[in-house]
Amino acid sequence: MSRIGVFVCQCGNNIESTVDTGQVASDMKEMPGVVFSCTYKFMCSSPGQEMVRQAIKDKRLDGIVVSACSPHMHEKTFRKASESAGLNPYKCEIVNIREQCSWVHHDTTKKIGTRKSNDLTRMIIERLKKNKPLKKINIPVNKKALVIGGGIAGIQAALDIADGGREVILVEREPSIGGNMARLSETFPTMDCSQCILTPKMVEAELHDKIKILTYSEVEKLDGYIGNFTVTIKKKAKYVDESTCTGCGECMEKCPFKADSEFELGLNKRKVIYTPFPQAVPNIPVIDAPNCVMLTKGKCGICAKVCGPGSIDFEQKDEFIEEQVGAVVVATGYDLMPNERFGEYGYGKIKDVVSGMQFERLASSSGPTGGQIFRPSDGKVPEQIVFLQCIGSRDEAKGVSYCSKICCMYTAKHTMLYKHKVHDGQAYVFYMDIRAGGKRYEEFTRRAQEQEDAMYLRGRVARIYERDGKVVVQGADTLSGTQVVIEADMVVLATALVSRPGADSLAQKLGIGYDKYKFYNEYHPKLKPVETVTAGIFLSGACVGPMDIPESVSMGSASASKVLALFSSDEMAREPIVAAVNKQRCNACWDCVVACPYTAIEKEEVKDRQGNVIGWNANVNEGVCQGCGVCVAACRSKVVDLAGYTDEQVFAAINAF
Amino acid sequence: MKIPYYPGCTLNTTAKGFDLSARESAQTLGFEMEELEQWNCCGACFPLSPGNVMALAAPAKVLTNARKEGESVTTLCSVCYNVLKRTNVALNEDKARLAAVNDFIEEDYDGSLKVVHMLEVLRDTIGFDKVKEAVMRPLGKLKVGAYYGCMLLRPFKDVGIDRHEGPTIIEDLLTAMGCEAIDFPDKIECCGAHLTMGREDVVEKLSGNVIASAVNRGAEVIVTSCPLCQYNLEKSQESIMETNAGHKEVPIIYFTQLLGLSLGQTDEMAGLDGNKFDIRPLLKERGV
Amino acid sequence: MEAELREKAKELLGSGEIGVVIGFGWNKRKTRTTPVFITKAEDTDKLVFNAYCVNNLSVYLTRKYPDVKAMGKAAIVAKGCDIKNLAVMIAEGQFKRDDTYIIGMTCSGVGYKQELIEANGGELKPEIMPVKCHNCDVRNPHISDAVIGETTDFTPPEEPVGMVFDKIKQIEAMDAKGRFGFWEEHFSRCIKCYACRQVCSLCYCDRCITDKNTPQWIDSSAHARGNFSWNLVRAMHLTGRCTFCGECERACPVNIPLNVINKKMAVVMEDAFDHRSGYDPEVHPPMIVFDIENDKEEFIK
Amino acid sequence: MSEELKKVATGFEPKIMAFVCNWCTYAGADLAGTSRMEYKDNVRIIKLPCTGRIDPLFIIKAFENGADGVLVSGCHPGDCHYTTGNYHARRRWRAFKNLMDFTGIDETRLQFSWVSASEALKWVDLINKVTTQVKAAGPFIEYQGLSEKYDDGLGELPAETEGESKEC
Amino acid sequence: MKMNINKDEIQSYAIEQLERISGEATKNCYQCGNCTGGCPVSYEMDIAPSKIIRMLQIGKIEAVKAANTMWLCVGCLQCHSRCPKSVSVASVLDALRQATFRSGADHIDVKEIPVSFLKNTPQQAIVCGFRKFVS
Amino acid sequence: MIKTLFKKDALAGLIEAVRKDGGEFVAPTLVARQASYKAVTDAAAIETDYIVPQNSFKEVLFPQSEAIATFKEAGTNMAGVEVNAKDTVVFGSRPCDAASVASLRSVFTWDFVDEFYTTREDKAVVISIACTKGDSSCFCTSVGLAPDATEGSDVLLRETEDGDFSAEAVTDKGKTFVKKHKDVFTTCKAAKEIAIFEPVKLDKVDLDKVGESLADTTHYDNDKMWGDIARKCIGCGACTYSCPTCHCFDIVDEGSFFEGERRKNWDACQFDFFTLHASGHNPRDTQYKRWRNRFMCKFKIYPGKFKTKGCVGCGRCVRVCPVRLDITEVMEELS
Repeated sequence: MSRIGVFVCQCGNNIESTVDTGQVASDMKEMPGVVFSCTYKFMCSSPGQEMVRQAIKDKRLDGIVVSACSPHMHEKTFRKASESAGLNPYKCEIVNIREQCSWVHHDTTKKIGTRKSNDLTRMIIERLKKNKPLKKINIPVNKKALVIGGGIAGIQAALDIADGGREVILVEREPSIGGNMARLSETFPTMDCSQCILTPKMVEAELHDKIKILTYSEVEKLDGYIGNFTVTIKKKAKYVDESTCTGCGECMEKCPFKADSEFELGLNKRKVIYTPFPQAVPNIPVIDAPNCVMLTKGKCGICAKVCGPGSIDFEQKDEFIEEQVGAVVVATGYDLMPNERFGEYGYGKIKDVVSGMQFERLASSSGPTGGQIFRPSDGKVPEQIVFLQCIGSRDEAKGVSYCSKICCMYTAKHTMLYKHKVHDGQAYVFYMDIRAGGKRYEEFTRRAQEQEDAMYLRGRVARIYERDGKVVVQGADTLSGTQVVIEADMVVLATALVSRPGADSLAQKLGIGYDKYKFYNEYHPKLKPVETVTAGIFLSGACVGPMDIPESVSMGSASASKVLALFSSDEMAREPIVAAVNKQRCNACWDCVVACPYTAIEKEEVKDRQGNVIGWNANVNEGVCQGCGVCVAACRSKVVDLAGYTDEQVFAAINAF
Repeated sequence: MKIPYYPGCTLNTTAKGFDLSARESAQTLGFEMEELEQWNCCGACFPLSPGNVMALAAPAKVLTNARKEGESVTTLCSVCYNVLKRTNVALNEDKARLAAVNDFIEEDYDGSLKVVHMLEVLRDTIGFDKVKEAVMRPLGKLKVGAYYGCMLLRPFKDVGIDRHEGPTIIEDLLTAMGCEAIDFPDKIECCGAHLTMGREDVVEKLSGNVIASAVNRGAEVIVTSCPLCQYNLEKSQESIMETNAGHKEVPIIYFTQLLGLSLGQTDEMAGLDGNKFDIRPLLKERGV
Repeated sequence: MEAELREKAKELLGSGEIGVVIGFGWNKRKTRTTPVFITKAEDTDKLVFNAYCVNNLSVYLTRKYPDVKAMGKAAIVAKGCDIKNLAVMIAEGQFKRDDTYIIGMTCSGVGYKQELIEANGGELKPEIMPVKCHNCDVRNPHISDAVIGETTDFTPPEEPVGMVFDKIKQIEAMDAKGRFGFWEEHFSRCIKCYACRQVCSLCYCDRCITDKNTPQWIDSSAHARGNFSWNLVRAMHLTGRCTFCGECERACPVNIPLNVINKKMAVVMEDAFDHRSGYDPEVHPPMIVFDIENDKEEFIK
Repeated sequence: MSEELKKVATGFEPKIMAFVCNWCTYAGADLAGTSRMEYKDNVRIIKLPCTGRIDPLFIIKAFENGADGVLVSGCHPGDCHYTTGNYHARRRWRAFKNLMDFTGIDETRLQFSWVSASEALKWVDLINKVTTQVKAAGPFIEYQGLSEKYDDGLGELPAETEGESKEC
Repeated sequence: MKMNINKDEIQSYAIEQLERISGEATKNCYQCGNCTGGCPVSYEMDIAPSKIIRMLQIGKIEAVKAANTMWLCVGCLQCHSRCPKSVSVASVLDALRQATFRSGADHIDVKEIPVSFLKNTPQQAIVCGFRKFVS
Repeated sequence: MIKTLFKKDALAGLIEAVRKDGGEFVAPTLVARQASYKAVTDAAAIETDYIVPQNSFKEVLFPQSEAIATFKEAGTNMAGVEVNAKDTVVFGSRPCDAASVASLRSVFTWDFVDEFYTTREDKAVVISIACTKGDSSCFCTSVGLAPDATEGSDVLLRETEDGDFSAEAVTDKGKTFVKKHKDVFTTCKAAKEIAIFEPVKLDKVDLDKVGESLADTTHYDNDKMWGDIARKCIGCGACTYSCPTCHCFDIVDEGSFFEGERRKNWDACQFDFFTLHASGHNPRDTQYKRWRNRFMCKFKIYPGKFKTKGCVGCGRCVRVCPVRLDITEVMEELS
């Protein structure tokens, strides 16, 4: 027979006012297996906890039930107290008689509350009888990190982890790290030059002896679990030997073929052998294979001829690199919704309707116009320029209901950049709300209007069309309540920030969650904003959702600190709420393997003494399992069970219902 | 103690009771309000646009003359107070404007005059405690609503007689006088002011709101410090009474009149005859 | 056809590749067919194939028959409907496609009521065929290593016919109390002999949850409550997997209309998730996968 | 007096069991408490990590143990703490609900819901709605009666027995 | 109503002049509407105080001039004292009146004022009225 | 031998008389188109066109599931259950079924007297009807019985050509019963009895030889032989549950926290965990061994230990077997 103690908390008057805790305690004392029960004013207080500890020792309790507030509040408290009194913490259960009883049943005669508390406590007592003592799981930690994405968030995470003395592999899809920030002209609200503050960080990352940068590379596969991941990275062929290339640029100079520059968003051309931008890190060119005449037709080869060190290698193949890491930081950033999505704004066909990012390039002194604002169609200086905010954002019909968060700010910045460059020009901004929540942000947007003469119109633009060399913008000014028409020279769309194409397939590879917009899900949006549901994988930057540079950098650093905390010991302890397979009875139907959201269950060979495979079993990897129990419900013959939530425990509770 | 006093246009005409009761009260409280020897109309409204320098000439002239007679000038009328004080601030803030005005009025005003309101004198110079001591005829349970209007309060930065959203200076005085001061939400709302010229409908509505708000909180009497407010409130109350037979008349009197009564002055001295709605039946009812 | 089958079996056993041919043979009095396990080429004459061959032999390929497994690689005589079970078993990893040689039999239907077949002079008339045969779209085996018999050109009716479907409609037309009463009636008769489970090749669990007692999932007593639970669980576990081979109902000594509940769930699976069991050994049964976009949830409030 | 009449006479209060996930609905129910909302007291919660953990047998067990109604609730699609547990649950429920419908367990008796951690009000409304509906449906005497019937030997033949032949 | 918005109007002399006389920068206004909310006479106005500023922001001074708003403003300064951006609508309206007077137009004809009014009304009202309504 | 006439018309009266005394009347009736023993209240419900009912009437004496104790609050407050047996008339039983009573009694009384069984049996009167038809699965004659055997019956009826029965009271219990219901069992002259059905006598079967074969451990241990015979057995309990002599049971506790019952439930030796030891060892680890056990039980252990029949030749196991495993074929094999 069990020796269970029942502790009923009055929570001051919070519980006592509608629950007769004394009655509950004495009723529960009558339960078979209960040898002790009591009430106390504040069970979670030090004296309350001491009472629990004392009772465990004095009455030799083998399990305790605390009827008090929600387990989300104090389960940890009481489990800790149990542990310190020598009782396995998982033999301590909490009954929620506050949030789900006394606070929602206002019957002051206490009849309802007492009855419900009795029922709930009885169910948990019965459940507790089936609780098994559980031990925390210890997992060894491989102290090397993988950072996916070489934008500012990824660079920051990599630098911080490396500065903490741990090795980092930084994987970037493009030929250079830098990400979207490298494209920006100036940054709000300080208006300092983006590249001026980014480039030193890029170089620092390149030179850091703990950071290994793999550009032009993508994560192919991730196996394992926290502390013990195995990552396979596909390193695409650059056709340039990185070890010998000096970055002299001769090849780029001499290459006779051009293609649209991805970095300049089609505003300019680049060579077929290229670095995306002059400050690229690493400063090693890559050959754009589909456009290279040598690679496609076997003719040309000029780059190879002019290359001093002979670094051009047309035979180079994609490479697969396998690395063992203990933690992963995902910082894959964002993309812009393409202008082609907006029929009312010309489907991206009106040349003088550009995206915000294209405007950044136009305004950037390293951009295609050298920082002069010329409109793309005829190179004229736009006298009137219209900025449209919330293009795609907050537009459920376009499938995006969220706010892209940074557009208000960068549009304000754009109006200023424009005013600084075209002094007598007039900038208009169509907005719906100004979201300038951030340090010095509101002041910034006001400055654009009050000092830099940007004309803000509250309303959406209904359509844009071309007439007589003008871009006619027709929208509403809801403040004056009228339809307004502006004959502009150029229009800039602050298009919605969206997730990267392929964000979902990467998430599936990593086993992390994503929302319907394919932005990655935090473990908890408030309290665990950089963790994912998969332990050991952290998030940084705009892959989580639209965010600005300081936020991305903060997340990068936050992820880094999480990684460093994880790496601070050789082993880590995990909650033992994990599934386990009764291997003697496993039917190897693989239902659990298919159903597991974490790929935590693997197919395991059963071998006889001679080493012959005689069958198969499912096997739960404790390191990966998060304890959701989907496998348990999926298993028809119930050979999988979830520690802490076993069928026996649940049944016992139902039986006492 | 003598205090230089600027009565302004109305206090010599329709608001004689205001002037009279104030002077008498001052006497009782031990000081004298000495009318400026030289004064002219303040212009009755302060020019809101700074580009309108012309309109500053009249008040500047008042200030100049007052300065010649002393270091400060006291007003009773809220409008005069507002115009003079704001003009003074405006001239002090912008020396160019001061020069322009001086040029125009051919004076050499330096901006050093202090413009004060009678209420400020009572609060800061005399002290409400002293007023309390001087009360000879406590007004019993009289429930009095203090109506500030606009000019005494706004703009706060320039005028600043008291907190601009929740002033209590009149209430404090009323309390000292032994009345029950009634706070009501519309006490700083506009009465309609000069719109009485041509838009009586607006005035009736706005003043009506003020009266209703005060009555709603239980006020039996409303005190003001502005002749235009007093006029508007009285006038609109007449039309209220035309349409609403159940409306119990609320005397609209100047705060100095009530002060005078509490200090034991006669009805004549308090100038009660000038008011359309007589407070005396009410006082009688209360046995005061 | 039988000759062809015996020839094939002989060839397979002779090649040494196959250890056992699981097929049908006559009982001693030649009144019924019964499963036989042929291991020697000379015994292949025992193999028969006719309208009496109702059994779904795929059950012998489950993990419950280690002694069959021990006989070596099996060749199984299978009608199209039996092959559906094999497909699900492959999808669920119970054996690999290559592990078993499937002798697919073209089939023109079987009859459960043997005496009726005999009364018809051994001829199988449509009236005595089970519903599955009337609606069969796999009379020509869809997955097999060898096909025995003439290809048939039978096409099933567009709208499925048979008592099972009428019964489903009839039950659906009842109110909740009526439906409950109907099933209570039938389930309460259940004697928990588990013939339905044992005869089903998809009930291959090494230990059925009814046999578990920590916790006791299902009351082992054959009273109405335990019977109800057992039958609900059985139906649920076969949801999205059952191929409607009909063996459970055939085996039931107390004639519980299990086909009705199984078919109903199959219809639900087809309507809700566009899944039909037993056609593609690559497709996982629908209950352990999901479709974020298309799974409807109008019933979840 | 029959069990049914007895319950009606004593003022029937339904017993309702709720299986909820730890992260959304349980937290939502907690929020209802922290917000001091009030709802009917007939529901007893069993907390599970995820709706994906809910085995249909739990629901059958609840009915066996005298539940007049069962409520199952978890995170909205996309909100699952374990990313996809509720999608699995959604599928399983679809099948199970159809099975229960077909076997005559009225849809009032078994209800499903998504309640997020912030939807305290929804939780309150849900509990009140389910309680009211189950109360109106009355005690689940059909299911509860199962344990009393056909016991011990050859019970009397039920009146409407209609033979089902093997499928022909 | 449909309006063309353009640089010429927004940056027009009339607006510039108005801002100079009033001393207020209309673009500082972010259209919270507090002025309209507190104005005791906004219910009578053709264009509410905040909207006056809006129209000026987008360069539509003629529409503003045509409205009765400036003649209804009593100058109570509720708007000004509560404006989070310290924009005084009253000053803007005053400047509008000034601009109107400078063009030689009066709002009322003095001769039409009844004598009884002049006799019974406090001087200050008359003075103030003249100041507000005639040049 | 007293022969009386049992008029068919009198059946309703008999039912009424039995029920009036608080007794129960069990007879074959149609359930799901199969004749099954069930308690009936109406003579019209009694089925006459059957070979043997789908179930055996052992259910009357030994219910499939019965409570033998109750408890409260998680296994506390245990209390026994009184045997709640009524006077029961089993009407229309077949002689083969009736013959099983002796076998069952021997099991339930040989060391511990199971009052749940004996009380029921003592209160039961078995009225059998000799078979006038049968099928190819019937083999009573091969186990030493006959379609008109009286063994186990209290009263044996034979059908007459005009649809009545001639009745023979076999036991004292039967005689008492006949005497008590003399208005039903009249002494008037009966019409000619219908000929009794003769099932095929399985020539090759010799029960003694079967017994000897089974005693021979080479036979017994011949895994290959048993494998070949019973490999196809799928391990369901259909045969044992329909068998009139199978008597194995299991005891389980079930119920909720608040109240529960200890129940005695039928069990079947064909179930794979029937002999599973707590250690995890299962002496009958393959299906053919389990099937062999059933055969042993029927033809060696019963006759050897109790000198009673283990098999009464009703043929149910042959009829219900989903894989057509035929006990008679094995009997022939081992003879």
